[in-house]
Order: sequence, then C-alpha cells, then structure tokens
Amino acid sequence: MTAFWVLAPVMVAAALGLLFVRKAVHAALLLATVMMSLAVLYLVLEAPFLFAVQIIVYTGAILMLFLFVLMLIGAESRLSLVETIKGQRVLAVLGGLVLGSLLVIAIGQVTLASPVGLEAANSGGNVEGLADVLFSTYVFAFEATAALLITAALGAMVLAHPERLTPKESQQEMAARRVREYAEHGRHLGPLPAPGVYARHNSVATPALAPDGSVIEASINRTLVPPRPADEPDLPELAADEDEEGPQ
Amino acid sequence: MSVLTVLILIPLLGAALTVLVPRVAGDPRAIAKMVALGTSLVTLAAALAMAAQYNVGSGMQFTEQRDWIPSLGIHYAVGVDGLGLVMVLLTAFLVPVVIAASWHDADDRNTAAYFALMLALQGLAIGVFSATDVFLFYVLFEATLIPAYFLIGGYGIASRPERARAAVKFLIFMLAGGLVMLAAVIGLYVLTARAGEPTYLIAELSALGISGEAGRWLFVGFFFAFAVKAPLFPVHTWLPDTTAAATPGTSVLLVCVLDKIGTYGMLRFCLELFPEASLWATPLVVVLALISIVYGAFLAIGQENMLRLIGLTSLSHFGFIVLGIFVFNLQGGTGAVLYMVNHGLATAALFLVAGYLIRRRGSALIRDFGGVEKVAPVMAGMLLIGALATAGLPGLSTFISEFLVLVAAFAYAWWAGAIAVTGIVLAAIYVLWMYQRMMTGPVRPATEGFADLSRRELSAVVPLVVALVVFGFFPKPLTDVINPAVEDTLVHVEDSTDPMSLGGAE
Amino acid sequence: MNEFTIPEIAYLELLPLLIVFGGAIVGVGVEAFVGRSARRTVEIALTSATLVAALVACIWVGGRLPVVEHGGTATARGLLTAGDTLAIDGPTVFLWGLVLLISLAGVLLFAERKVSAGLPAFAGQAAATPGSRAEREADALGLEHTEVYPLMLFAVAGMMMFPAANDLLVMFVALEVLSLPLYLLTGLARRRRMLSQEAAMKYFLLGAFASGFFLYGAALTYGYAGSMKFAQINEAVRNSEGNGLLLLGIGLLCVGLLFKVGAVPFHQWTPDVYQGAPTAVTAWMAAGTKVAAIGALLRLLHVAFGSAAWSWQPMLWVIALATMAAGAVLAIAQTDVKRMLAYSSIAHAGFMLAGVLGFQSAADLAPGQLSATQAVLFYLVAYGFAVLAAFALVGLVRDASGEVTELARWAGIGKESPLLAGAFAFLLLAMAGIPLTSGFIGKWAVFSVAGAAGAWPIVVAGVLFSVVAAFFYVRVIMLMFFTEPTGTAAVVRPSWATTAAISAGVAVTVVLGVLPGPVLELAAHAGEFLR
Amino acid sequence: MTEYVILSAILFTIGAVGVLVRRNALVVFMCVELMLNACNLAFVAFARQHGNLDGQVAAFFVMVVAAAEVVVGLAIIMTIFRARRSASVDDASLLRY
Amino acid sequence: MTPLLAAAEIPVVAPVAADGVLAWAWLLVALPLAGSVILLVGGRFTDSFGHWLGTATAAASFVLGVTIFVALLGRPADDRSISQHLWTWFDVGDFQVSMELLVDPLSLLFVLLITGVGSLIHLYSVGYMAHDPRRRRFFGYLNLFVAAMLMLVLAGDYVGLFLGWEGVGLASYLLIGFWQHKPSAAAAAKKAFVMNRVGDMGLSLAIMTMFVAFGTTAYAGVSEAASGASEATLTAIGILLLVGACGKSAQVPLQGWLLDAMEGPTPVSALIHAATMVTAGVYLIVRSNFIYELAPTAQTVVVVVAVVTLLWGAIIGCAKDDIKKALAGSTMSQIGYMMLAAGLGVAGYAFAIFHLITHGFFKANMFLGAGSVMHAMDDDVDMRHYGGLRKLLPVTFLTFAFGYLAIIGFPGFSGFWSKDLIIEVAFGHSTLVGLAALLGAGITAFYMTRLMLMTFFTDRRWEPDVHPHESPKVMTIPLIVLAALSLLGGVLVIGGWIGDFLEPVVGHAPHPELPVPAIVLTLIITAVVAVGVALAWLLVGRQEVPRTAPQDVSFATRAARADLYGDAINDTLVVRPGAALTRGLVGFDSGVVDGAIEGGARGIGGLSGALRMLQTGYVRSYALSILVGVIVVVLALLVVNWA
Repeated sequence: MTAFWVLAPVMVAAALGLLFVRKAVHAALLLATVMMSLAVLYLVLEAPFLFAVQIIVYTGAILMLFLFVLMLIGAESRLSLVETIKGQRVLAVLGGLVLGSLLVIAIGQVTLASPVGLEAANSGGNVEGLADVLFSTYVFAFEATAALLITAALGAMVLAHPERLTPKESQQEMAARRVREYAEHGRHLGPLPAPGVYARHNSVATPALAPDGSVIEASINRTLVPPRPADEPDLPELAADEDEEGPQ
Repeated sequence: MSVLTVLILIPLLGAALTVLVPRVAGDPRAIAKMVALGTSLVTLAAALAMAAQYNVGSGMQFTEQRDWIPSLGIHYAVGVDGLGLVMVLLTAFLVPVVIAASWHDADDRNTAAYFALMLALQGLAIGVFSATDVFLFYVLFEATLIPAYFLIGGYGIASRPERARAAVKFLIFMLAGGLVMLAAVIGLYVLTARAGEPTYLIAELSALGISGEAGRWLFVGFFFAFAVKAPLFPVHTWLPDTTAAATPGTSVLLVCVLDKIGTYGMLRFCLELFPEASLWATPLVVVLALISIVYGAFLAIGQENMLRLIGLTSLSHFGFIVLGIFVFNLQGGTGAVLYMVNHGLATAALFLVAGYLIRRRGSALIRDFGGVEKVAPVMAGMLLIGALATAGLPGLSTFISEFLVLVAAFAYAWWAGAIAVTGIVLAAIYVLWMYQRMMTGPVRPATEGFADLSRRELSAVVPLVVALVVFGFFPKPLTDVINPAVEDTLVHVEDSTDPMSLGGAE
Repeated sequence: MNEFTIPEIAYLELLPLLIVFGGAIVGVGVEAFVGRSARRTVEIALTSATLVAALVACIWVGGRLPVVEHGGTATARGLLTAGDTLAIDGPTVFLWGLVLLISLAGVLLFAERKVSAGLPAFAGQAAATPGSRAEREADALGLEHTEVYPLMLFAVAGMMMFPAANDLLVMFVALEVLSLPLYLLTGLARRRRMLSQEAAMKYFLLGAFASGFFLYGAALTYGYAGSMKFAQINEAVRNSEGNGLLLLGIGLLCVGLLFKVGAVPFHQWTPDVYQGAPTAVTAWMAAGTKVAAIGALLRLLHVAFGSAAWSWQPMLWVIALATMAAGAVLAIAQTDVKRMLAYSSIAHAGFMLAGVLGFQSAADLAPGQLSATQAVLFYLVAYGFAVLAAFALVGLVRDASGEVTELARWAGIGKESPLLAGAFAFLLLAMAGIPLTSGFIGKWAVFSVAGAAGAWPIVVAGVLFSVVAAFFYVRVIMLMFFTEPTGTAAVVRPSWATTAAISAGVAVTVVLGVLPGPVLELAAHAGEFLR
Repeated sequence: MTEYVILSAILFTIGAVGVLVRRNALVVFMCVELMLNACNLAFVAFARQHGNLDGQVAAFFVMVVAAAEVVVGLAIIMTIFRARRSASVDDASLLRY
Repeated sequence: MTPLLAAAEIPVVAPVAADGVLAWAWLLVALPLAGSVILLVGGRFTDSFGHWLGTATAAASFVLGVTIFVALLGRPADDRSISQHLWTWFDVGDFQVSMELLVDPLSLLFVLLITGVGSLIHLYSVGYMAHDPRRRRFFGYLNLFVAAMLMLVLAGDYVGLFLGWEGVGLASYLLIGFWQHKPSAAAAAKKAFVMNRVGDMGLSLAIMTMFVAFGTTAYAGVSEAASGASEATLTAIGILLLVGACGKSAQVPLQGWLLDAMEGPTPVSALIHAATMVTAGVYLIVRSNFIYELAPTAQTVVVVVAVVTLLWGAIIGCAKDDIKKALAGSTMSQIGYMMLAAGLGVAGYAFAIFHLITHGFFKANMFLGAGSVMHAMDDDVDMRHYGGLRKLLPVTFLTFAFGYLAIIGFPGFSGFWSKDLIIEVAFGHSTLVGLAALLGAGITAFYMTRLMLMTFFTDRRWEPDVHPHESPKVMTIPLIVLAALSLLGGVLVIGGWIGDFLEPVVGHAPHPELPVPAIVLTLIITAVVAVGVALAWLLVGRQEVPRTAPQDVSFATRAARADLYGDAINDTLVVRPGAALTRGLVGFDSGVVDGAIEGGARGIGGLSGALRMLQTGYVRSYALSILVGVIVVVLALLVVNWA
C-alpha cells in the first residue's frame, strides 16, 4: 500500500501537469512519469509481466515514437495555453469534475470483497499464466491484433512515405544540372542554407534568417513547407507567429 | 385474380406504356395522350363492368386475398362493398374526364410523364379504395403521394418556386398525417400480435372490437391522418396552396379523388375498427366539422384566386362529409358517401372550367376576368352549373347529399344542423360572387378574344354535368349501393358499443 | 495448475472471417511484390474474389448453423467458438452477409475511375503535401494508393468481427481493427485533400477518445463481473445486484458503440468525416460501419446486459430521442449533399436505436412476433443499401474540379439526368420512409418493436421527426426536379462498376419495399443472439 | 482495490479533460494515452480483485492496440502538420456547420 | 282573436291516387321543363323558333291545367286532393322523399295562375325581346321558371317544394341577371339569390325539424302528425317556414332584393317579381295551414311581418321615380296584404289566395304596361322623363288604367273585392292590424295615382329624340287580356266560391265579427282610397314635375327613396361585418392557422440553423460534446437505478 500512496499523488500530479505544461516535451516526460509509476503499481498488483511491458513497450517504444514526432515538428515550441474556443475550458473542467465525481462516487459506493489475489493464477508464473489465457481464450483476438499492426504499418507507409516516382538523380547528373542552372538562371550553386534550428528553435521546420532578419525560405526542408497557391507572394510571416501555438 | 386487381393494374400498366410507347413511334405527345386516355377509358369500362356484376347488399365482393408478408399478418387483400364501389367508380370516371380536359396542359413540359403520373395516381387510388388490409391500405395511401407530389411540383400553373413550395407543403402535411397514422398502424400490429396472431385484415380487426384507451389512441392516429387528408380545420392550409399551384386537372384528382381517401378512411377505419373511440370523439369531431364548414366558406368568399377559392370550398364540403359520418345515423352516413361522389363531380366541373379559363387568360386571379359570359356562353353555363352544384342547388345531386347530411346533423343536435345550414348561404355567396366577378359585367379587353369551349373541352365537362343532373333527380342507383354498406358500419358501431353486448348488464 | 488447454476453434464457421483476413494479408503482399502497373487490377480482383468467397462461405456457414434451444421458447442457431469469445450465430452470419454485400458494392465504387477522367478517387501520393509538385507528379502518372484495398479488407474483417464478438476484449480489438483502416481511408481523398486529412484527424482523435471510454467501460464491467465474456457478464447481472460498476460499465461501453453508430451527442464527427472522406469511402463506410456498430450494440445490450434491460432502456430512450431529433433538425440547414446525408444517417441511427431499445425478453414476445433483433437487422439491410447507393450517386455529380456537393448547384439536374435524379429521389424517399420502399418497412419494423416494448413516446417522437426528416429529403427532390438548372454541375456517366453498385442499392430498396417478406423471414430464421 | 480503481478513474478523467483543453494534437493524443493507461490500471487492479488474469491480458492487448493506434495517429498528425505547418487541432476546422 | 279550430278540424292532406286526366298532371311540369331543356341545350339551332316553342309549352301547360281543373270540379268537394307518385327521389333509411305531385284546389289555382299569366307573358315577351340576340335563351329561362314554379306548387312534399323553391330562385337569378353585361344586373341577381338563400336556410331547417319531429316531410304525413306535436315544435317550424317565405316573398327583413331585381327585363318583373314567384311565400304559409293553425305564436309573427311589410313597401312606392321600382314597392306591399291574410289563419287563407290571384292579374298587367311604356321610351324607366303618354300609347294607357283601378280598389274591380275582404278580416283580428291595413290602402292609392299621373298625364317631359309609339300587337294582346282579368277577377268570390273551393285544403271559418258593419267598413276603405287619390292629385297632378328628382326633400322622402334604409341596415348589420369577418378569417387563416404550422416549420429551420453553429469544426468541441454525452448516459443510468 505504501507504494500506492506514494505513487498515486505523483501520478495525479503528473497527469494534471499534462494539462498545464507549455512544452510538448514536458508533457511527454510527465506522461512518462505516469507510465513508470503505473509500471510500479503493476508490480504491486502482481503483474510483473505487465510491469516489464509497460516500461519496455509503452514507455520505451510508444512514448519514444511520440518524442520522435515531437522533435520532427518542433519540440521546443511553447504551447499557448490561451483558450480560443469560448467556454471550452470552463465546460471541460466542469464536465471533468462532474464525470470524475460521478465515477468516484459510483465506484466508491461499491464495496468490493477482499481481493482474491493472484497467487493461484500466478502459481505457474505470471508470464505462463498470461500466455495460457492469451493463447486459449483470446487467441483469436491475438491473431486479430496482427491485422492492427499490419494496418498501422500500411498506414504509416501510405501517409508518411513518399514514393519515389522518378529515378534518383546521380551525383554526377546533379552536379551537371546545378552548374547548368547557375549558368542559365544564376541559381545559387552552393548547398542550401541550414535551417534555423540552432539559431532560434530546435525544429528543422524553423527557417533560417538572413542578416537583415528576413526569412530564408530555402533553409527549410521542402516537405515541411506548406503548399502555397501560385498567386500568393512569397513566404508566410513566420516570425510573427512566434507567440502562436504550434512549432515554429 | 379479382377484377379489382385488374382495375389497379390497368392504369399502372397504362402509366408505364404512356411513358414507354412514345419512344418508339411518331409524335410522342399525341401518342402518349392517346395511350393515357385509352387506358383510362378501358379502366372505366372495366369498372362499369364490375359495377354491373355487383350484388347490392351482400357485403364485400370481388375479394382477393393473398399472403404478402405472412410473418407480420400482412395480406394483399382487396374487395369492395358499396362504399368502396362508388369510390372506385368515381375514380374511374374522373380520370378520363381529367385527361380529356387537360389535353394541352402539359404540352410545354414532359407530357408523357404528366399523363403517366395521373394514371399511376388512379391505379393507386383504386387500390386504396379497394384495400381490405390496413397495411395494404396504408402503403397505397402513402404511395399516392408520390405521383401527386410530382404532379403538383412539376406541372402547376403557378411559378416554379411557388409550385415547388406547394408540392413540398402538400407532401409534408400528408406525411405528417400519414406517419402519425403509421404509429397507429403499428399499434394495431402490437395489439393483434399480443392477442395471438398478428393480422391486418379489416374484417378480423373489426371483429376484435378494439376499445378502451388503446382504441382511443389508435383512433386518434388514424383520424389525424384522415383529417389532414380530408382536410379538416385546422390542418387544411395545404389545400388552397396546393390547388392554387397545381394544374386544375391535378387539383381534380387531388381534391375529388385523393382527399376522399380521408373521409373514406374515417368511415372504413375509424368507425369500423374503433367504434367506441369514434363515439367518444364525436363531439369534438362534429365541432371541427362545423368550424370547417363555416370557416372554409368564409375563406372562400375572401379569395382572389379562383383556384384557391375552389380549394377552400372543398374545405367547407369536407366539413359536411365529416359531419355526416360522425353523427352516426343512416342519413348522415349515406349522405356523406353520396356527398363524396357529388362533391367529386361538382368540384371537378368547377376545376375543369377554371382550367379552361386559365388556359385562355393565363391567370387565375378573379379580377383578371370579366364579361366572359358574353363571349363564351357555354363555358359560362358550365361554370354556373358547377358553381350551383357546389352551392347545393336542388335538382343537382349535391343537394341530396347536403340535405341528407343536414337532416342527419339536425337529428344529432339542432345546433349542429343550424350551424351547418349557414353553409348553404355562404356557398351561394362564394360561388355567385365569383361568377359575378368573372363572367358578368362588361367584356374586358383581356377576355374579348375568348373562344367558347371546344368540342374536346365540352366533352370532358358534359359527363360531369349530366351525372350531376341525373343523380340530382334519381340518386337511387347510388343510394341503393351505399345504404347497405353504411348500415353495416352503423350496426357494427352500435353492436360494439352497446353495453349489453359487451358483457350483459343484468 | 496451468494446464494449457488448446482452444477449440470452429475454423469452418469462422471461414468467412478468415478468408477476409487472409485476403487482406495477401493484398498487402501484392503491394510489395506486384509491379505498379498491374497492382490495381490485381488488388481489385483479389479483393472482389475475397469478398465473394467470403460471401459464399458465409452462406454456407449460415446453412449449417446448429439450432440451440435456450431460454425455453426462443430458439437460436449457431455456436460459440474461440474460447467463447466469438459467437457465430444467426444474426452474426446475417450481418456478415450484409457487410460483405455492402463491401462488394464498395469495392465497385472504389474501383471507379471513369467519372474523373481516368483518375481514381484516392490520392496518388498521400504523403505528398497537398498542392505540392510531388502531388502533381503523382497525378500526372495516374498513381493510386492501391493499399486502400487491403485496408478495406481489414476494415471489413473488423466489421465482421465486431458484431460477432462475444467478449468485451475481442469487441475492443474488433473495434480497433475496424476503425484504424477507416481513419486512414478517410484521409486519402484525391481532391480537397486538406478537408480529407482534417476529417481523418478528427475521426481519429475522436475515435481514440471514444474507444478510451469503451475500454474503461470494459474495465469496470470486468470489475463487476470478473470476466469479459458476455455469457458470464449476463450470469453476473442476473445473479447479483447491479451496482455502480455495472452501471458505469454499461454506460461507458455504450458510449463507445454509440460513437461508432453516430448517436447524439457522439455524432459530431459524422458530418465532417462523411464530407471529408472520399465519396466512395463514405458510401461504403456509412453503410458498413453502421451495420457493424449496431450489430455489436445489439449483441452487447441484448446478450450481456439483456437481464438489466430496465436499467439501460431509459438511457437509450434519451439517446434515441436526441439522435432522431438532432439528426432530422440539423439536416434541414445543410447546404452540402454529403453533410445532409450524414445528418440523415444520424437520424437513421436514432430510428435504429428505437429498434434496439425495443428489446423484450423471449417470454414477453408472442410467438411469431417481430423481435427487436429482426427489426433492426431488417432496418440495417434497408438502410445500408440505400445510403450506399445514395452516396455513390452523389459521386457522379461533378464539375471540372471534382464532385459538386453544394446543394444549390444540384438544381435542376432532374431535367438533364432524369435517371440519376430519379434514382436519387427514390432513395431519398426510401430514407424518408415512403411505402413501397425498403425504408418504410424498416421504419415500420423498428417502431413496432419499440411500441411493443412500451416505448410509445419514442414511436410518436420518431414519427414526428420522420416528418421533419422528410422535409429535407423532399426539398432535395424539389431542387432536382422543380428548379431551373444552374448549369454548373454535370452528371457524368460512370463505369459499369458504379452503375452496378447503384443499381444493386436501388434494386434492394425496391424489392425490400415491395416484398420484404423473404428478408424478414431470413432475419427471423437467423433467430436470436446466442447467449 | 477500490483505491486503485478510484485512482484510475481520476487519471482517466484527467486524460479526458486533457483532450478537451489541449490544442496541440500530440498532447491531445498523449492525453488519450493517459486514458488508456488509466484503463489498464483498472484492468490490472480488477484482475487481482477477481483472481484471474483476464484483466492483465486485457491490459496487454490495450498496449498492443495503443501501439498500432499511435502509429496511425502520428502518421495522420504528420500529414496534417505537413499541409498546415501547425499541430494545433483547432486549425483543422474547415469542416464545420 | 282569430277563432282557432279545434285540432280535429284541421284539414289533413290525404290525397288519393291520380287517375284519368289527372294522371297527366306530371306533364304540367314536364312540358315547360322540356321546352327549357330543348332551348338551352339545343343551342343556336333553336334560335329561329325558340320563342314560339317556349310560349307553346307554357300555353300547353295552361290548357292541361284547365283540363285538370275541369276534371277536378267534376269530383266531389272532399275528393279533390289527388296525388301522383312519380318516383322515389331519395330513400335513405326512414327518410324517404318521393317525387310526388299533389293536385288539389290550392295547387291547381296556382297552376292556372302560373300557366295562364305565364303564357301571356311569354307571348308578350315574343315582342318585347324581339331585338335581343339572346331571346331564345330568355325563353329557355322563362320555361325553366314556369317548370320550377309548377314544381313548387304541385309538390306533395316539402322537399319537393324546396326543389321548386330553389328552382324558381335559380330562374329568377338567371332572369334578373339576363342582361349580365350590366354590372348592376349581375349584382342584383346575386343579391336576390343570396337573400333568398337566407330564407331557404329557414325553410330547410323547418323541413329538418319536420323530419326529426314527424319522421316525414310529405304534406300528408306532416299534416297528420302535426296535431300530435308539441306547440313549441310547431311554432319553431312555423317561424322557420316564415323565414323562408320572407326570403321568397320579399317580406321584411329579407325584402331588399326585390327592388334591385327590377334590373331584369320587364316581362320577368311581371311574371316572377309580381305575379307568381314572390307569392310563393304566401303559398307556403297557406299550404302549411295545418302547422300554423296549431301555432298561434307563429301566426302572430306572420301578421307582424306582414303589417310591417305592407306599410314598408307602400312607403317606398311613394318615393320612387323608377316606374318599375315603384311597382315593385307596391308588389311588396300587396304581398304584405296576402301574408296578413294568411297569418290570420282559417279566416284569411282563402282571401290571401284570392288577393294573390287578382294581384297576379293586375300587377302583371301593370308591369307589362310599364314595359310597354319603357319600350316606347327607349328603355327609360324614370317617370320624371315621362308625362302625357296617354295619347300616344292609348292601349297601354287603358289597360294600365284597369290595373290601376284594380290595385287601388276601385269598386267593382278585382282588387276592390280582394283587398276589402282582407281588411275586413284584419279588423276582425284586431283593430290595430285593421287600421294598418286601411292605412296601407290609402298609401297605395296615393302612390299608384302618382305613378299614373306622372306617366300618362301631366306635361311631356321626354327628350326630343324620343319618339313614343304604341307597342306591337303581340304585346298589347296580353295587356288587353290581363286588363280584362283585372276587372273581372272579382267573379271568383261570387257566392264565396273561392272559399268553398279551397275549403278542403284550408278549412272554413265563419265570417269575422267586425267593429262596424261590413258595408260601413267598405265605405271607409273607399273613402280612404279616395283621400289617397286626391292627395296624389294635389301633390303631383297639380304641379310641375321636375325632370330630375329634387334633393331638398323631407327626411321621410329621403328614407323612402333609400328603401327605408333596408340596404343600409343590411349593410351595417350583415354585409360589412361579414366582409370584415371574411377579411379577418382570411388573415387569421394565413396568419394564425397556417402561420402556426409554417411558423413551426420556420422555427425548426431556425433551430436547425442555431444548432448547426454547435458544429464548430473544432475537434475539441466535439470531444466536449462526447464528454457531455458520457455524463448524460451515466447520469441516466445512475438516476434510473438509484432513484
């Protein structure tokens, strides 16, 4: 019980922190805190396998995936906590309180018998016990999760992986082209400017600034630039977005 | 296969033919019209042949009963008694008349579809009047809305948006009524399923003698639908809007045939299935009917548009019909049924002549006419006969029915008769004032060139007028057929509500 | 202690499901190994073949389901398998067949390329930023994400598994198997990709949110019953007092399912997703998801919580009422055909819920009386085909930039294309519940079971909201037929595939309207859920 | 065991509120994960309460499902971000009314 | 007071079946009806001979009528009630109405009057309408009228009577509006029909009451059952019948249409609005004697109405410059006399009929004469434009003079006998009523003299381009015949014949007791008449008649010119409130009734628009709504189970 009473406040605090932190990375770390604490509770609740899985898979893999994406789209940006939808926050908190109290009251009213405990079930080892259930009762569901994973992989490929449609330019061809372009159009021959990652933010999506303070569009990866309708001139005013939410 | 099934199928097949045939031959419009007219005449002939076989006073005839959805107790069951027979005949009679009269009404639009829709409407209407299964009745009842909707929305004389609006209004009103009735139809299923075997056959349902609170609710469901259809105050407002927007031919089918389904339904379903509830509701229904009579007449007086006017006269007349049905005596019942027929004839005549006028003038506003009698005396004469029939002039068949209803209402309660009787004065005012404003006075420049009725136009109206006069002096063929049917219904109501028969008071 | 018992799995009865899973996996393989040029053809053929094979298997399975006497009077047919976590019973097979048929039509719609000048409805390069050069390149090459076909099959598998699930955990897995491909498919539109992606994101976030509730409900129910198997939950419900855990469990589980059904107030994703998704996906999804979700809801409420019907029925009254009302009322103000149909699907969800809450125990039903299951199954058939065909028709009204879904521009298309407008009008009338269409019989059926269960206020409200709903259907018909054409939208002639799908939808709507007997009998033959 | 369940309820509620108040799609998604974790806690707690491992298996499944969901979800969020350069869920509000 | 007969003495209509020539009675109606149908349906084909055909059918009816009359006279007095059942009109349960003709002395007198005077007027119209392109139709309508009127009087059942009743209303409508291109004619026609309908409402209610009370509407059945009915019922029936009679006979308060009806061609005014149709009310009351005899209250009401009308009409007649309207006023007044007699019960029925017949003669005579004058004066009706016509129109003048003498009650002329008898009976009833009748006689003398003077005497006042000429023979012959009848009509009362003849129908009463001897009363009447004539001579004959009516006249004159504000009263009490009500209801219908429904629809639309705004597009809002849904669902479950 000690573990519970120690961890529970930590978890609740961390969870609440999730609502208030201004940086997405901090949110991820707070979530990690909750998850790790949860892992410990699993241990207390006689679920050693889940303890491991929670740490390895949930915290170690899933949350890392979050972090990857976070880094990709601007981990350092400060998130605005100003509510833009009228009444949303009040209603959300109110709704949360009502739902929370309903849940707590309803659950609190239930008098559970003293726990059976898992000594019997875990007698042959927790992992074996789980395997037993998993491969007997839930074998079909287990198989079905395969479909989920394939779907996920397929989805990631479809949405995140641009297929190469034209044969890749060889180094030689590229060099020839760039020189030709320089000759014909005067296009800059050297490498593209680096993004503003180290200058202002941690995201590669941040454009570098020229000495005069103007944005250097070419410094951002092409795939990260939003499409611009042909009739719209030049770059969006990224600098002015500083205080807006979202990674810069 | 019953002759009724044939009667339902002929127009429906004719409708299909009307649309399809013109694609293979010469002038598509003319052929479509000919096919449509031919079909309707065949239908009429078949209906008359059936009437000749009809055996007065021996209940449902030409019956046919097949399982449709057996698990739900739903049958394809048709048959007619006197009540159904006259309505089927009226339907069969009016359609060729309307087709002949609206020969050129759809020339600038999809002609074939216009006449096909009319035929479809006819087939479905005949089905409605001959259905002896509540579910079948309901299905056809609602199905009639579709051709009607397209007829109103697609071919009206009003401007497109107005027509469309009217069509939507019509359909929504009808659906509102119909869906409320659906709840009651469902109630019947639940009731009979509980009682054992689910059934929708009228005969079996009426034998159940549904009473009590359930009966009242179901009655309300059915009555509401019929009141919207009929229409009755205060759910009548779709009527003038619709008649003002639709072609007069469509209006005839709507007001003279389709709306009769409402009053027919009251007699056939409300009274037969829920006799106790019908008696329970009588005071309210009578009051509504009286309001409709007077209110409709006053509204008609105040109209500027003759099609609206004619539509509103029907409100008044449906008040009479409902009054006749709900005073529960033979005169009232027979009068009401007779009224349905006569109103069909008279109003059809009015609408058709109005249609002729509108075709010539391009307007339905009363003030746009004047002095027509001078240039087109025959047309004026026909309008006058229709108008006088609407006003219930003795010697025309409408008088008999109106008088029977009045007598019945008076017998029910003197005040009911006294209020209803004011309708005859108001009727004289609205029809004659319309006639005065449109047909008399000096000839207006706009009406100067009016041609009198052509042979085709005349041939469409004359049968109506002849029928009005003949039945005005000799209604026996109708009353003989109607009387036994109404009597059966009334006896049923009496039996089912007689406390003695319900359990023996002593 | 831990004696592992090899679970008995009725592979034969699971055959339809296995075929679909197998087909999906083979489809993924095709992506990897078949050249780009042939891929599309192979995928379409494979998917269709899979679905047909599954359908055949389904029919075969349906024919050999054993009859199980239970509960005294009511009969059910079927068996429980895979550790009792799947129920292959009459309703399951019925729903399987329905899902497969709908999906077969869906494939036909997916395969349509003719309407947009040879381009498919799906993005050529979903990873390319909308409006970018990469996108244009992909378009120029006529690329297509053939992954949609395996994705679709996965979703179909989920849809089939969902109503068959006889265990909360399996139901949850099925929910996800069904949902994930849909999230993806939603975001794959070729045109208006921003909208499509937005729809995908909304669908995904809300779906995940809702499945969280489902899961918590499952947890609490597990806490109450000690098991997640429906039979044992039912046992627990019957044998012990209901308590907070059970009630919260029922509530939260319902939330998850009602979200998928699109019931108010969990409906708000529906219009956005229906509008944003490629129309072919919308057509198939609107039909298929509803079938699966309602099937699952039926099983959950009738099997697991049937003994506590008194406790959840009032809640469902409220939801059904709100759903009918909001769906019907909100549709009126819509100016986009797809959104309007989406709201109409919400209203229909309300009507279906009226059928669901018409649950009566076998003892309360007269012999031969329509049961809630039957009614809802029928409604699903009627609605599924109608909505599929309707959305398919929406995809045919186009201009140079793609589909035209603004209602105002549909004005007068009845004049130019009476066939399309006529078919659409007919389907709308079916949705409005006009007799001689399947929609009418469906409405009749669900209202009659609701009425039989004493929910007369719901019936009356349903009837009234049907009128409101009819208003906007009728208005569209009016717009198509009685308004001057604007000339800004044209009806394109589709390939045989789409034509076939639409014809099938219309034909089912007609046939079920005129002769609903066989399908009702089939639903009756399917019997009740196996407990 | 009740306290565990109540803790899970609190965490679940916090997660739900988080979905409502956070605007960054990733954070919103994290909140969803928090809800799933809360569910897992309840499952595991109830598993011990009832003395069977079904709850733990459920938690295991949830993790698997969550993993798949995360992949799909993040992919979708990425595409949105690419198109709009914003991970705010509020910016994706073209579809409305 | 009128001596009431004991119930047993009330004559009961108990007709026997028709035989012999009486079996041809149906032809009486059928002949003109056939004529009418042929003329109206036949179209232009009948243009050439239509007028003669119309005249011939009326004449044939007359001949048949006479034949039947003779046959009837050949039967014993108590066997002169013959019925001919034609067919059952309608038969619904216990409500059976037969197409049945009742030939008895009362109806037969009417038949003779209608067909006789009718034939003459037909003949007259041949000339009068010679130049009208629609003459054939005119004759069709006239025939229709004759047929309907015959139906009215011959019907053996109140419903049958109602058929004729409305039929004459229709014919009257058609004929008043015959020159429908004149808006005033069309309006007058409609007014006549509508006001008649108000009366018809009473009549139909009376019929309904009969059916409900007695179970039958045939004269035979009703007269038999009447004696057993409560007086309240009978009073109700009586008053309702009177309402009907008021409408048809232009009695106050339903008198307003008659003067306007003069818009019709003059033969119409003569036939319908003087000689026959307007007397139908009298017929109705006399026919219903078996009811009135048992309902003294109703009789009193009849008397009151009659007295008011006879004075009302007479006063109007005094102020009218339109020759036809002056005559119409007098018609109204004269019918008042008949009504008065009819209201006086057994004592007066026969005299009512007698005066009706004589009035038929002399009023038709005068109307036709007026027509002849108008014919001569290019259809000018204003007497102020006449003057001194006696020389130019000698035949017209002489025949008119006969009528004039008859109406003012010049001794020896038919009117003298009939009016005298009525005034006597009135005095027998009460002095007050008698005095009113007497006063009426004086006023009649005044205005008729005025009319006579302004038309035929005094100075010529017509325009120079008017060339008065005598009418053709076809018009003057009827005038001559009618003039003769005006003079000789009194023979009917010789030996009390008419009373005896009608006795089987209306019963017989002893001669009333009078405050003064009968001969003295006669002298007084004659004196009063003379005073009236003299006054007219002084006020009109001796003075210059201005061509336009002077406007600075007394209130009484103005009131009389305005028909004693009858129309104004109707306007204020009925028409304007009615129009306002109509407008109000039309507004109510579109505003409230339809407005409620359309408003409801709009409300739903508005609600839709408002709710739509909840669909903000923000995924977080949607999530919020899900959360709210969760709370609702959970609460619903918890509340239901814990409450």
